[in-house]
Parts: sequence; structure tokens; C-alpha cells
Amino acid sequence: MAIEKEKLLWMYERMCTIRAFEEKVAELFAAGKIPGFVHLYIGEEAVAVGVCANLRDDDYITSTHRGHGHLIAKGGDLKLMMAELFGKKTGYCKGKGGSMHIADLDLGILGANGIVGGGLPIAAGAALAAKYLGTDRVVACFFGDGAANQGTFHEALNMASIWNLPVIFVCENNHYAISLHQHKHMHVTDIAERAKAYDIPGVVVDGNDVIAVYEAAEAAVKRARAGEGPTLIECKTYRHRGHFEGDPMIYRPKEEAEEWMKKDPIPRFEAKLLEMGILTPADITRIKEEIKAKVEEAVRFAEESPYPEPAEVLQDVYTE
Amino acid sequence: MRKLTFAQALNEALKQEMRRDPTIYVAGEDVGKYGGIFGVTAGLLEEFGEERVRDTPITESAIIGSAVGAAAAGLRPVVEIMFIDFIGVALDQLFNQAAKMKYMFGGKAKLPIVVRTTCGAGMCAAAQHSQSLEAWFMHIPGLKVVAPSTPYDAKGLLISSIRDDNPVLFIEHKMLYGIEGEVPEEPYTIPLGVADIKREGKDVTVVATMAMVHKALEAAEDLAKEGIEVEVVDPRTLSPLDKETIINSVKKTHRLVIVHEAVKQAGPGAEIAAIVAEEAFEYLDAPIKRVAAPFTPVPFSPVLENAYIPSKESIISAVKEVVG
Amino acid sequence: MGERIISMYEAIAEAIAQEMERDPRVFVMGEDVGFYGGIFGATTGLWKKFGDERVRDTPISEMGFVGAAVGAALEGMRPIVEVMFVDFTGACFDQILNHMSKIQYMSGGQLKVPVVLMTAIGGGYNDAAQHSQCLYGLFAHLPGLKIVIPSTPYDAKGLMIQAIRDDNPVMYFFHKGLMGLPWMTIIEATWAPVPEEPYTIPFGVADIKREGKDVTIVAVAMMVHRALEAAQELEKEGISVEVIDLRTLVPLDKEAIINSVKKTHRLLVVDEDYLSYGMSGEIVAIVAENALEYLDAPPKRVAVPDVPIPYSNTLEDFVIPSADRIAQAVRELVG
Amino acid sequence: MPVSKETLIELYRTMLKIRLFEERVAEIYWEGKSPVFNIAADPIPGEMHLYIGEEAVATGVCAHLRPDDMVAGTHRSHGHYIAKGGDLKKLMAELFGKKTGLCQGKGGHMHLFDANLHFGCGGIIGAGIPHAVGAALAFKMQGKDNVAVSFFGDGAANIGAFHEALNLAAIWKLPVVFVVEDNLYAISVPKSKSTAVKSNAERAAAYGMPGVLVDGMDVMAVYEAAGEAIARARRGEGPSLIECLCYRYRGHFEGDPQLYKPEGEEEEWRKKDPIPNFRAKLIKEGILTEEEAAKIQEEVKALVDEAEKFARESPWPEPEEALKHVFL
Repeated sequence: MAIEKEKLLWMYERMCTIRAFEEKVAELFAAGKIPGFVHLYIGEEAVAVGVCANLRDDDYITSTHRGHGHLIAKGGDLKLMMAELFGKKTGYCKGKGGSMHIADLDLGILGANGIVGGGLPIAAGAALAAKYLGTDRVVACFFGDGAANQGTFHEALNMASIWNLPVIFVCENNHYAISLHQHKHMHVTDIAERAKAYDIPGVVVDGNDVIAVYEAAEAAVKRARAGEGPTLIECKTYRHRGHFEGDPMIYRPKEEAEEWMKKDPIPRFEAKLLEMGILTPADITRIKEEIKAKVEEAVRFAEESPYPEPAEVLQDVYTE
Repeated sequence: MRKLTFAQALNEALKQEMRRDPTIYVAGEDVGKYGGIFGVTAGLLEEFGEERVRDTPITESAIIGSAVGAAAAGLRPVVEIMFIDFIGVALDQLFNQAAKMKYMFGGKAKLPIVVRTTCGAGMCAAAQHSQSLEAWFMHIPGLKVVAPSTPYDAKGLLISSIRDDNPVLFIEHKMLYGIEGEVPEEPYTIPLGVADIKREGKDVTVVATMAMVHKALEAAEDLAKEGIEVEVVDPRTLSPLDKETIINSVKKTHRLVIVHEAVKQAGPGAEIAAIVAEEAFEYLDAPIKRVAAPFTPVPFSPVLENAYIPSKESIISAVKEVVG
Repeated sequence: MGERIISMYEAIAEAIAQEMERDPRVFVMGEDVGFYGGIFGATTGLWKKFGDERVRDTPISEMGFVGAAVGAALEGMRPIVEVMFVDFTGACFDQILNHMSKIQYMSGGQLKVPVVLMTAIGGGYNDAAQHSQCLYGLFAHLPGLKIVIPSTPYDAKGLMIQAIRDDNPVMYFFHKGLMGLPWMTIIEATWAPVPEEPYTIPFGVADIKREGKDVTIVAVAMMVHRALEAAQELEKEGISVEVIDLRTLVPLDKEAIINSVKKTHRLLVVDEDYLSYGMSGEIVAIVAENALEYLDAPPKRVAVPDVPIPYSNTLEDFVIPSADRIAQAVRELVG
Repeated sequence: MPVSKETLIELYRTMLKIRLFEERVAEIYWEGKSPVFNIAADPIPGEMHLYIGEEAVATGVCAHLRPDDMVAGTHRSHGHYIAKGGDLKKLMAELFGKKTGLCQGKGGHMHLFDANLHFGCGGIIGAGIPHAVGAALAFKMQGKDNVAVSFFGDGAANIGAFHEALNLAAIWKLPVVFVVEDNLYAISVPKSKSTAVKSNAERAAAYGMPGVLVDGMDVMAVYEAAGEAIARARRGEGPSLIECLCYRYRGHFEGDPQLYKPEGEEEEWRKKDPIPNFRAKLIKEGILTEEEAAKIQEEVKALVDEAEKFARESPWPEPEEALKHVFL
């Protein structure tokens, strides 16, 4: 395959970073150090990384309530993310947003989103701006299988198609809209089928195979940059944890979960890289150590950071 | 000075701003060739082309949602929602996305969006094309709400709204499109959050919005003949609201009547009455009165619609009650 | 009152179950209301008892299933739909604004739309700006909807049964923090005695949760409990506070408010919704219009300042009215 | 399928009823609106969206419906209501805003409701689609073999409610038929600029339901397609989507200058006018004689005259009635 070594290593490193970050968040949440709701990305790392590996810093993404992975893959700063999760003044949103609303406009991250399907039209608009301003920027729009039943999906894909906008719609099909299995929330098996309803290409990929995701996204991004319009990519994947931390997950059969655990994208990719001789066991230990350190540093930063002043609550509602 | 209709004044504001700033674009249903159902975007397509004057599908969520994305990515969208009644299908994009994004992101996002829409009864358009829903949006932090009553205010306020870096809901009362008034040719701005005293008076303060400003002025004419001097205050911007002007007027007149076309319950008048009761209590010589639509949807039949819309007569009798 | 103690979420689920047994036209629809029992437990046990047909999990399509509830009601059913968070009503607002609330009127009274739309409100657990709003003021501004906001398990059950039996569309707002969920900060009052048999509580009748003579506090949902907390504190200082729980905003029990103000001559409205253009403004306006001459001091409002609900503890605690803030406002009123 | 002579004649009569009723509405509407156009002027105030040209769609579909089947219409629904068996007198009186109107003057031309005919429509694009789905859900739960039909335009097929409602109907296998009246324009925006696919029938696949495209100017084509879809729904086999290609000869609303319609387009479609063509067909096939056709014309005209007279002579509602019917 034509992906250069550096890129492969970068993807591996990012996937591991997301995993390590999320596992730490789970631990901190259980310990009561992180308030509110957190929705973890563990198990879906290959999607965010495979897509973002094709993006430039000046490209955009829109994210979801399950956004930590997208942010890290797009280059988000672990320290600022963790501080935000703690609700600290030093966080990405100065403690005003929390897990579901982290954004970094300098990195083209137009925000996680607490509303299912809320990001789809926003992505279409960012793409409109990219086109309007004569740039070749593209927008990657992440959303789940549940969001594919929201009206905004329909309106945004139709608009992106008729206006020929540079968007890559990335459906992370983890097969559950919270507790409801896909076969109970839609009557089609492949969400990619819906691309036909907007006369745009739709492809299905194994969302736990980062190479497959990378290649599908590569083609879609090329298409978008060339001004040939949007693409819908459906990545079949699975979340290892509940919809949110604390979700009893009574709705999903053990066997099903076990099957998917076997397809965990990280060991799979690891094995491939070892076999390709791009990675040695020693590298793996080293990389994981480095990541561990980065995450620890982020936690330290978050813990040591001050809380915002109550009076700050009144700031940032309007631009003066 | 040259006279323009309310609609022409808005149209001129759009043209002048689009000439000034190439990042401004207009999008909405039938805003192109058709020139907008009420003619406000007439001639824009011819002058600025399809890229900047975009006919959209009937897709309100995507119209407002794409404006949010475009604004976040450096444009200044001016989008049209044909009737404020239609905003229900796009509300999430307005009140959870546009209004809150800057705050949720800790102040980072800048969303210079203008959502133009129409409100108001008087056309026998019944319950889904005649509503006055401004109070809802005044209740949403992060939005500014502008509601002009004259061609002069309409032009100046629209230019200010377009230049404002926040999401602005710009509400145009349908029955005002045809009214004429003096409008300077050159571009000018009217600051958001500054009320205008449309008529001075010493006996009663009448705070009125949009179409009701004109009814209040007619009522004031009649009352003057009976020796009652009414001061008519037009907030012009409902959020931010110019409390000072209202309170100062009440301190002078000691009496307050609030007139709007929205239904009375939990309407704009409730908030204004509460502010005055809280902050100018000791100046009030009589209970506050609200003149507003009854707590019903807007009926269709002209007879019923007339009964629904607050009338000059109801304003006059409310004023008489408080001066009584 | 029966001595059996249950939580508010159990009280709501029990009310729905008893009505479903009584009336086969009653059914439940919403995201995760089935197997899961509702994210906030309001439909606990219903799916087991009544099955897929009458307890229907829906896709994440608020516009679709709220609209479907309207259609089903027009054809003689009595749907209860859950919109998981009131914040999500943005995705189906048109169905509430232009159809559920108006069809009865637009049809000249020919048709009725007996839908109960229940939804979760309130903050206090760091869920930030899109999952912590109250917004009942918006809906109370909309003719055609009845607005119900219980604050105790007892009220929750009686008001739910009343809502299901009402022939008008009813919006039923339960406060997440009052549901008595094990995974939230437990407030004592959220586990309380509830009779086992079905009973109703009429709409438009406020409940005086505490009698007093110096100041009237008007509140709903969580703020009722914060006000009661404040009242206890103030009692030690010799200030006697009357706490009125409106329970329904539409219809609104104006008499209860006005009579109490005539007695105490002082009014404080406490609201977890945004300050401007909400319930608090309406109540102060009503008093200013109808009982101004009885007031010995300007009415006061304690509510969420006009900002979205922030995420961080320090920020959220600052904006949501606390017992201390309420007590302080009362002192200013009597002082 | 073989169609009886009576049915064929009834189809013709219904289309004619819609056409003549609406032509009369147009006349009356303009009485008060020239030389100066004031939209609120009597005798028929407010917006006015006419169905002229699309009669074959409502007629071909509703011919299969029973009074207790449900129909959710649009802002352009006189035709649907008449085809469903609606009362011309009450309909006309409602357009006038009279007390004797269908909704006692509270609804008006965009908001027509008839409890007995299970008919409703409204002014919000696409909003009726989930209502039909809900009605179908009710029928299913009540164990009835009724069906619900949702009519909507090509413009509405781009709004979120379409997507959510069709998905819901498909997963729950509900007895509902979605009828897209593709009249080429979402108000002024041509379909090519608003809809990413050639035919909305293709969109049915996105929900796992059958979709067909038919000539909406040919009442028999509509009648057959609808017959299958409705029978399928009654058998409990789930929803279908039918797209009917048709054309509105008048503007989106009365007063619409229609500048967006290209030269000659309307002439082309005039040739396909469903009513004269069907009339000619029936006469050619010996199902109808010229005399019988003329007689039908007279009978229908008389009904319309009666409706107009009724509306004109009916009393206004009392102003206070504006406060009634908010709550039961």
C-alpha cells in the first residue's frame, strides 16, 4: 500500500493516544474527579484517525457528543482538553463547555456537539465558506448511526449535494443509538445506501481497520478538494463502553460485544505494523510510555489549574 | 428628505452592506430571482450573482445551520426565514447552536449571523403565518433581537445588525413593509440596545413595539385632544433592551402601559413590567397595564383577527384606566 | 396519604402504568423508553409490563415521533411521548408550536390532541448549555398547551394521571435532580410517601408548601426545595416565609399568588429558568397589575442570569439559584 | 386491473369538481383585490394556494380511500379535501371566514380540518408527513385496516420531517402511503436547484420501502399506482412512496408573478391537462357521451354555485369566538 511510514506511525501513535486518554478519563470519572456526562470513544479510534490523517491543519471538522477522539486526531491539545473536562479555567472553553462542547477554531475544530445531528448543517456551512472564499479546504463531518435518522442529516446532505460542497460525511456506525440497535432504528442495513437519495457517492468501510478508513477518506478528500462535491462514508464500528460512563449496557448481548472486542482496531493495526516491520516491540513500549507521560502531564495540568471565578459566568455571551 | 417604504429601506441596507463587504451573502427560500416573498431581496441576485444570493431548498434547519458553519469559517451570512412561524423546524440550530456556541467555546467563536424573518397578523394568514414570537428569542441568552417600526430605523438597525459580531434575529412586521418614511441615502447605523422616544409626553409612558408603535401614536393623538400627554417609547431592540430609557420615562410619567402584538402571557410586556416594578417601584402611581393579544392562536376570519390584534381603542382605554 | 415511600421517577412510572391499565388508548413513545426504562427512569418497568407495541423505542427523530404522536392522538389514541431533554425540543419545535398546540383551535374545536409530552429539565450536574435548560416559560407563552411542573413524588403522580386524562396537549416537565435517581445528588424530598391507588391533582391549583406571613416566595420544581431550605434558615432569624409551589404554569393559579401577597405584602419569585422573558417576569407583572397597592417593597426575582448554563462546578453553582441567594434576597425584601 | 364505468365517471366528476370549485375561488378571491391588491381584502382574505392542474393526483389516490381513512394534506389542499369527499359549502364558507365554515373561521384555506372525514392539513411544509405516520400507527395499534395518506410537494421532500417520518413508517411497517406531488417548483425554486435526485421515488430505497414514479397528469396512472400501494398498506405490508409528476397552472399563491417559469413551459403542460384529456378519452371509449359530459359539467357547476351562495349568505362569527377552542 502507498501510505508512507511516517503517516502509518503517526496514525498508530494517535490511536494509542486516544485510547490512553479515554481510559484515563474513565478512571478519573469513576473517581469523581470529572463531573457531568462523558461519552468515550474507545473502540472507534480508527475512524477519527483514518479520516483526520488526510486533513490539513486548515481543514475543518465537526464533531459529536463523543468527540474526544476526533479532537485528538485533529491535533487537539491534551492538556487543554483534560482541563476542560475538569471544568478548569485553563480548559479549552474556560470551563464553560465541558466534554460535549470542546472546540479549537485554530485547528479547524468547529466543536463537539451535544445535539445529535446538530453538526451536519454546520459542516455544510463551513464547506460553503471554504468554497465561497476560493480555498481548497474541506470539512469532515462526524456523526453516528443514530444521527442518520435526524432531519438535519437529510437537509445537510441534500444541500451539500446541490451546492456541490467539499464535505466528507463520516458516519460512525457503532450500531447503537444509545440503547436502540440499528435494526430497530432504521430499515436499511447500510447507511451508505442513503447517499443515493442525494446523488452522491456512498461507501461502506470496516471502521475498525484504520487503513481501510484512510483509503476511503483519501479518495473522498481528493474528490472534495477537486471541487467534485461531497461523499458519504459509513464506518462500521463498535463502542467498547456504554453510551455514557455509567450506562449499564443491559441492552447489548455479551456475545456481540465479545465478537467486536476481537476486532479491536489497535491490536489489529499493531500486528500489521509489526508484520510490515515498521514497528518493533521495543517501539511499541516506547511509544506507549511517551503517551502515558503526555496523558499524566495533562492530568497534572488539569488538577493544578485553578477553577474559573464565579463572576466569569457572565462573560462570553456576546462579542463586544 | 427622500422617502422609502420599509421594504425598500431594508433592501437598500442589504445592497449597501453587500457592496461594502464581500464576505456578506444572502440565503433563503426564494430570495433570488423572486426577490423574497415580500420583495426585500429584490435586485440582489442581479447585482451580486448566485454565489452571494442563494436560493435554498425548503430546509430551514440547513439554512440556519449552514449560516452557523459559514460564520464560524469567516463569512457574514444574512439568511431569511420566510415567516417566524417556520422557525420551529430550525429552532435547534438557532437556540442551541448559534446562540450558545460562543459561550460554550469559552468565548472563542465569533458568529456574525443575521436571521431575517417576518412576524405579525393582519393578512388573514391564520395561526401558522401570523405569530409574534419575539419573547422566546429575548429569553435566549446569546441572541440579539431587533424589531424596527419605521423605514428609518429598519435601514439603520439592519446595517448595525449585519456589522454586529453576534447572531441577530431581525424581525420585520409584515404590515409595516408598505409604510413610507424619510430615509437617508447614505449608509448609517443605529446602535442596538437604544430605544427611541417616538413621542414625548408627561402623563403616561406607553412602551410599544413594531406595528403597535403606530397604533400607540394614533392613540396618543386622540388622547392629546382630551389633554392626556402620552410618551411613546419604541425599544427598537428587544435584546439588549434599553431599560434606562423606559425607567427614566416612567420616573417622569409615573404610569406605564405596555403594548405588543405577542400574546400577553409570558410576553415581552411581562418582562418590561417586571423590570419597572423591580427598579422603579416607588415612582409608580398606578398599576402597570399590558395591552396584548389574547391567549389564543391567531384566528383566520377577518372578524376574529380584528378582535385578536390589539386596537387603538384598547390602548386608549388602558391609558385612561391608569390615569383615571 | 399512604405511607409507602417511593422516588419521583417511580411515582411517574406508576402513574403511567396505572393509566395504561385503565385505558388501552394510552401508549408511550420516545428514545430509550422501552427496555432502558427512560434515561431518567420515568418509564421504568413499563416495557416489561406492556411490551413493544405500547412502549415504543423510537429512533432519534424528535420531529418524526412527536409529529406521529399528534397524528395518533387525532386518530383516537392518547400518546405519551418523552423528549429526553427539553433542550432537544428544538429539533421538533414546529410540531409543538404549530400543530400540537393549535390543531384543536384551528379546527374550530372539532379535533382534540390529547398528547402528554414529558421531558427532563434542570441543571446541577454539570451537563452544560444544551442539557440543563428549563425553558417552560417558552411553552407557557404558547396558547393551547398546559404546562405541568411537579416538585414532589406525590404531586408527580397525581399530576401525571391528570395530564393523561386531560383532553388537551400537556407538557409535563420533570426535574432530573428531583427524580431520586441513584446516580444524582439525592434530595430527601425526592423519596416521599405516595398512595398506591391512582389519584389526580387538578391543574391550576397551586400548593402552599409552607405557610408564612412576612414574604411570599413563588417557585416550581427544584426551586421549591431551595426556597424551603432558605425558609428554614430565615425562620431562625425570625422571618416567616410562605412558599407557593405553582405546580402548573398553564393554567396558572393567580389567586393563590395574589392572596398570599395581600397577606405578606412582599413577593420573591425564584426560577431556575433564565431571568429575562420567562415565568418570573409574568408573575411579577401579574402582581404589579393586580396587587400593586398591597406591596410594601418592590417585588424581587432570583433566577438564572441571562447566560447559557455553564459546565464547571463553580460557574454552574453560581448561576443556579441557591438557598443562600434566596435567603439573601428575602432579607433585602424585609430589610 | 379492470375499472368500472361508474368509477371512471366518478374520477372525472371529482376532478371537475376540484377544477370548477377552484376557478370559482380564484374569481371571488380577485373580486376584492383589484385594482389594489390588499391580501386581507374580502370576500376571500388571506393567502390562496390553488391546486389547478394537479387534480388527477388527489382524485386518483382518494378514489381508493374510505371516509375513515386518514389524509394529511398541505397548504394547497382544497383538491385533497374535495377528493376525500369534502363538503363544498363548508369549505367555501371557511375560505370566506364565515361562522358556518369547516373550522368556524378559525382555520382558513391553509388549515382545513374535518373530523368526520379524518382530514387535516396545514401551513407548514412537510409537517403533515409525521401526522400521517402517527395516524397509521394508531390504526395499526387499534387493529383496523385503515390507511393514512400523506400528500406533500417536491419541496417538502427536502425537509427533515420527510426523512424522519419515512424512516419511522418503514421500521414500524405502518399502513401509510406517501404521495409526492412533484409540480417542479418549491415556490419559485426549480426542483433541479432544490433536490439532489431526479426523482424522489429513488429516495424510498433509503428507508427500505418501495417507490414509484408516475405521470401525475394521468388520473388512471395515479389510480393504479395508488391502488397497489393502498392495498399493500391495508394488508399490513407497510408503507410506499409514490411520486406524481404534475404541474400547477397558477402561481404558488394568487398574486405570484411566476417570473421563474420559463417561456412555453406552461403551454407544454397545458397539452397534458388531466381533465380535458380524460374527458376525451372517456368519450372516445364510449364511456361518456358529449351530452352526459355536459350534464356532469352542469351538475358540478350547480354545486359550486350553491357553495358560493351559502358562503356569501352565511353570518360572520362573533368576535368573542376568537377566545374559544384554545382548551377543551
